[in-house]
Amino acid sequence: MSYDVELIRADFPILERRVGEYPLAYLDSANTSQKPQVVIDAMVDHYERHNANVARAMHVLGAEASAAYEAGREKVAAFIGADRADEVVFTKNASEALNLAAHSLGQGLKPGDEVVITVMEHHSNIVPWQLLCARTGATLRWFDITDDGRLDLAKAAAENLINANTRIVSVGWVSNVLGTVNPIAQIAAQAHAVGAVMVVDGAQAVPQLTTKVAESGADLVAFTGHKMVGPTGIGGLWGRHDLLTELPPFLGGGEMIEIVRMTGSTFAPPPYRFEAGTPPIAEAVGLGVAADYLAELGMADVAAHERAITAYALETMQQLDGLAVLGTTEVGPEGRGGAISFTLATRDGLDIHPHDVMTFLDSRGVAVRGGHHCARPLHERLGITASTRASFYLYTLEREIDQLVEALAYTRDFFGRAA
Amino acid sequence: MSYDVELIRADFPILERRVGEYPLAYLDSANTSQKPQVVIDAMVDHYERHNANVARAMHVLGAEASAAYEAGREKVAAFIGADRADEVVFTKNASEALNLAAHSLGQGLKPGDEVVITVMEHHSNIVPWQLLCARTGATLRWFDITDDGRLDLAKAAAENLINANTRIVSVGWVSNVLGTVNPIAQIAAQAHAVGAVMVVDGAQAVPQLTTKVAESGADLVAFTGHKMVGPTGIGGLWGRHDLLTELPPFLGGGEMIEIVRMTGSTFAPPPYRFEAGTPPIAEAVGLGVAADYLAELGMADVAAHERAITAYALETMQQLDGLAVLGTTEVGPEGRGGAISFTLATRDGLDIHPHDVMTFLDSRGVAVRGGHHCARPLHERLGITASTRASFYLYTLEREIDQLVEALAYTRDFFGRAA
Amino acid sequence: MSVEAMYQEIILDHYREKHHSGLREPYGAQVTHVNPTCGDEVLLRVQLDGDVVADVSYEAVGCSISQASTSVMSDLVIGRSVADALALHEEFTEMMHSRGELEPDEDTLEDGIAFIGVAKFPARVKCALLGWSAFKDAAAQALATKES
Amino acid sequence: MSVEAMYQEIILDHYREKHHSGLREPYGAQVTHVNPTCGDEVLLRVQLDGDVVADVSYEAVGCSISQASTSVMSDLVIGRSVADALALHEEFTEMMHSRGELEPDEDTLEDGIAFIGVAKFPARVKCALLGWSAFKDAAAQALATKES
Ligand SMILES: Cc1ncc(COP(=O)(O)O)c(C=O)c1O
Ligand SMILES: Cc1ncc(COP(=O)(O)O)c(C=O)c1O
Repeated sequence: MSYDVELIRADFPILERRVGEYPLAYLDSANTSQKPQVVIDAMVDHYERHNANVARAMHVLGAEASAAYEAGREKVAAFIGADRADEVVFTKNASEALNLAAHSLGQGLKPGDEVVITVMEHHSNIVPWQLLCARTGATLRWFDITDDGRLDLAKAAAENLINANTRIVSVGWVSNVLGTVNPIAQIAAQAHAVGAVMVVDGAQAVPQLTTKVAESGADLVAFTGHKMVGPTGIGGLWGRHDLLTELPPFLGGGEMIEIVRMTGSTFAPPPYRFEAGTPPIAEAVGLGVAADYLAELGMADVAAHERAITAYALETMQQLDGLAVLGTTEVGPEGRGGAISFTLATRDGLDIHPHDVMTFLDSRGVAVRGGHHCARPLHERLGITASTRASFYLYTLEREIDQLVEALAYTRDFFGRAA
Repeated sequence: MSYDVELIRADFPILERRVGEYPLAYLDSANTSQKPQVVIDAMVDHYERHNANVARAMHVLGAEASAAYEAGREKVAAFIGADRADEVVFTKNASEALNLAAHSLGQGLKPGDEVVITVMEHHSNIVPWQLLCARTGATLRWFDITDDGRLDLAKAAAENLINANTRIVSVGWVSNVLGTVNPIAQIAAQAHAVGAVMVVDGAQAVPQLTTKVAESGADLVAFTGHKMVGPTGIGGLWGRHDLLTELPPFLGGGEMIEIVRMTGSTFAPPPYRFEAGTPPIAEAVGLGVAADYLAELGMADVAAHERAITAYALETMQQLDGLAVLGTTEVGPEGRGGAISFTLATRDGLDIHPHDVMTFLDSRGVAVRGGHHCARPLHERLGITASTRASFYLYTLEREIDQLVEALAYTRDFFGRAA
Repeated sequence: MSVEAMYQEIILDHYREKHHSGLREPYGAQVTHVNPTCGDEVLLRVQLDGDVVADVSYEAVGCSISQASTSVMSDLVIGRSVADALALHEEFTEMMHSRGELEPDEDTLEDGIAFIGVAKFPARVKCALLGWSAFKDAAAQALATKES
Repeated sequence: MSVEAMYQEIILDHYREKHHSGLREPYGAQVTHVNPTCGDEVLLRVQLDGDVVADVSYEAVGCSISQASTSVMSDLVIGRSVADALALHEEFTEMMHSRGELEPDEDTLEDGIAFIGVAKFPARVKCALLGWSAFKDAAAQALATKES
């Protein structure tokens, strides 16, 4: 069956909502995605019929809940292309996954060691490394970007950015602002050549691209459930099995232990070593179903739809006088993902602030995000304080893009009239 | 209206389940509680009609989701007796809350400093402090217990356990194994007298007792959603506002920042400072409804029911030859909560291992837990490796206790016959 | 209330031409306030002369609501006693938290009454308060420095 | 399958009287294996004589399934070549993961076939494998030490 967006939309109850007289055009999926009915239903069924704690409970409900939780892990592992299910650690979101990486990888860091990130990272892939460097005295270094919003690999090479002192390199796979798809394998090769560990923030990649973590070059990949049609309250860290086996624990508590003695404790093998306390059980059930839902649609088709809708949006949006897209406007597998950030000005050159744009768009049924999108250093690098972002997903229609463009023109003209 | 357990049970769909020919007797609520329909429905409604990311999204759905998330915080804050809603930090579970406490409070610890916990703690209130002491060189010290399973305050005084070197004292409010209710206010006063911070693990207290954190003497209280008829994937840390304001962040990422610069970042005020990344949004909605559900039942009545059912269980269980209850058997507000751990032996003195007990009970519809219940040091202190635990909640019936006792007798006799 | 009505002419005028904008010397206190969810920032200075607000100068980035509100605020407080200025802060804040249900007093709030419409958009209330909060903070610090 | 049928007489007999229990010298390797969710623990020693398992001794705490299984295992492997013992480990493990659908071979597994019922209770499979896994681990270590 071919990819039928209207049919797919019927799976998402919220897409029927209206905002006043307008249909809802939800163009904020890079912020969080909507959920298909099957995902919601799976969690309801879990709570109504199978709820129990996992691992520790061995009665009927406990066995059902444990099996459901581990099935969630297996589905997610298969979806992201992991070699084994026990390479997937469940966390509460991508941010926790990145903090786990920073704490566990970073335990032995010392002054002189270097951690490398990029100026286009989300705050969740910046602050954990800043805190790590503050704790250990290591130095944080940054990839810069080129004017079209790609990583400036030439400058990095010239600066010897990745060198013998580099211990960790952490890079976003797909930018949540620019949509840039970064050359993970290439950077991973550089990192590995100097003995550094390669961490990848896959929060925007896993929902949009066919992800094969085992072949990506990465050692650790963070992702988050709510952006991939799954529930809130769950994310994950994939790690190469041999690396996970070596890493010390981060959060301590029930379930991550082997033997707890008053004199000290030993820890369970991965993934349990990194899952302290009662995990997000119903959420793992929901995320497993979300992964299956995406796999059934076919990630190649999802990605193709994302490219098509992004191309359409780029084309129509750029016809608007006063609208400037940030970063690259090339679409394609190596091109960009489905997030378009832009600035808007009136015909007489007054910048319309993203908040004002957002409020106007909202009043016309169009949900976008305005601000720095948790990427303030990137905005500073681009010389602006904020932008407006429209982001698309597997359920986005061309008609919603049209609604966006119309609302943008109206907004621009409203602010222009005031001149 | 008086407290009508049969009526209340109708709110919990899972309680209709059967195990083979037996009705389900779910006596594992200290492990995780079941969920009333209103809690499940609230999350469904959220996903189907209001789902969006919070704080960062200012469109209609974003405003609805943010309001719902913050309303969840307000309900929970009111339920636990906090002075202000912004004293409640949402985490993924009680374990994360305790790790947050250990990392944020413990940042300045050094050799010579002491952290005090008790031998009856859950691993989640042990391992974070062991890891903290390993990181900082501080010393971990322990309250012992008396033979009837209460904290040995006399021994602690004799040992000068809490002294000028003490920086942090962390104690469970209600033991998940023994049911002991610990004298938090008294220990907090001792901690405060030497300038130490008082942390309380309220995971078992908040679901069962009328909790007034602001009057408890504690500075920080951890709790968890899934044990208080709320969803998995959410817990919380309550903290005195002035203390939270001083504490450094733990997890870094989106939403917990003020300004992120390449040269360093500043952080948001609490509670946001401690909530990195997309929080458990639907879960906060569910937990708010759970808190309201409990408040409507009336926590005084819930606690009274817990005492009554525990008294009934203690009385009938102790009539079984070969059954020995761990800890105190006094019921009452200062007495014990609704978790009863015990050992079982055949008439000829063969110990029946808790796993074997559990498997037999399970086959007769009775769900209990067997093992060390994440409290291995306590079991070692008691000279055993494991126990069986039956635990009750607001929906537990006397008939379920009868079913338990009958199944225990059957199990004992089965293993006895083999002699 | 429509979004168009919320963006009153007064607000857009102040957005286009911010009064008292730019940083000036001398000043008694300087603060930075931020709306972390959206990145709006204001760096604001207050200079007192006795108990009178002699000057308010600032550098701000942000939306039309936060910019215009800061501009209106500076018009209102400069030349007033600190006590009166803080009373205005109170009155403005109360109006913004009224969900648009308060009848604002044009005699005291002057151009500030244009923001009554914003009070109906909870997501934007913070924007309107950014400059005012910064002023309150800076004024308190300037007073404290004076006294010590 | 009923729980009563799972607890075969053989299992209960081995539980009541564990064969080869207790720690003995000499030994080539010693390991501790734990089932962290339930706290079952086994400290197990293996002594090799050439490539024959000369002795297996252990101290274990845990349920009847894990205890009996360890006892049965020691009966089976002592006196056998390491290769044969590891093949038995394979066979037993396969049986335990069969969800009870395999027809176990009494000629090779002897008393071990009593655990086929346990294979139908996924929650208890780990219990039956604890001692066997410890043996495999210790035997490998003992071999390694010998060779190095
Ligand atoms: C006393 C106590 N503390 C902490 C916890 C940990 O709670 P969670 O598993 O939700 O993190 C539990 C429950 O398992 C508990 O009973
Ligand atoms: C690129 C990127 N990294 C990390 C995150 C953080 O994800 P979460 O908020 O689920 O922790 C996000 C989303 O907000 C993101 O877009």
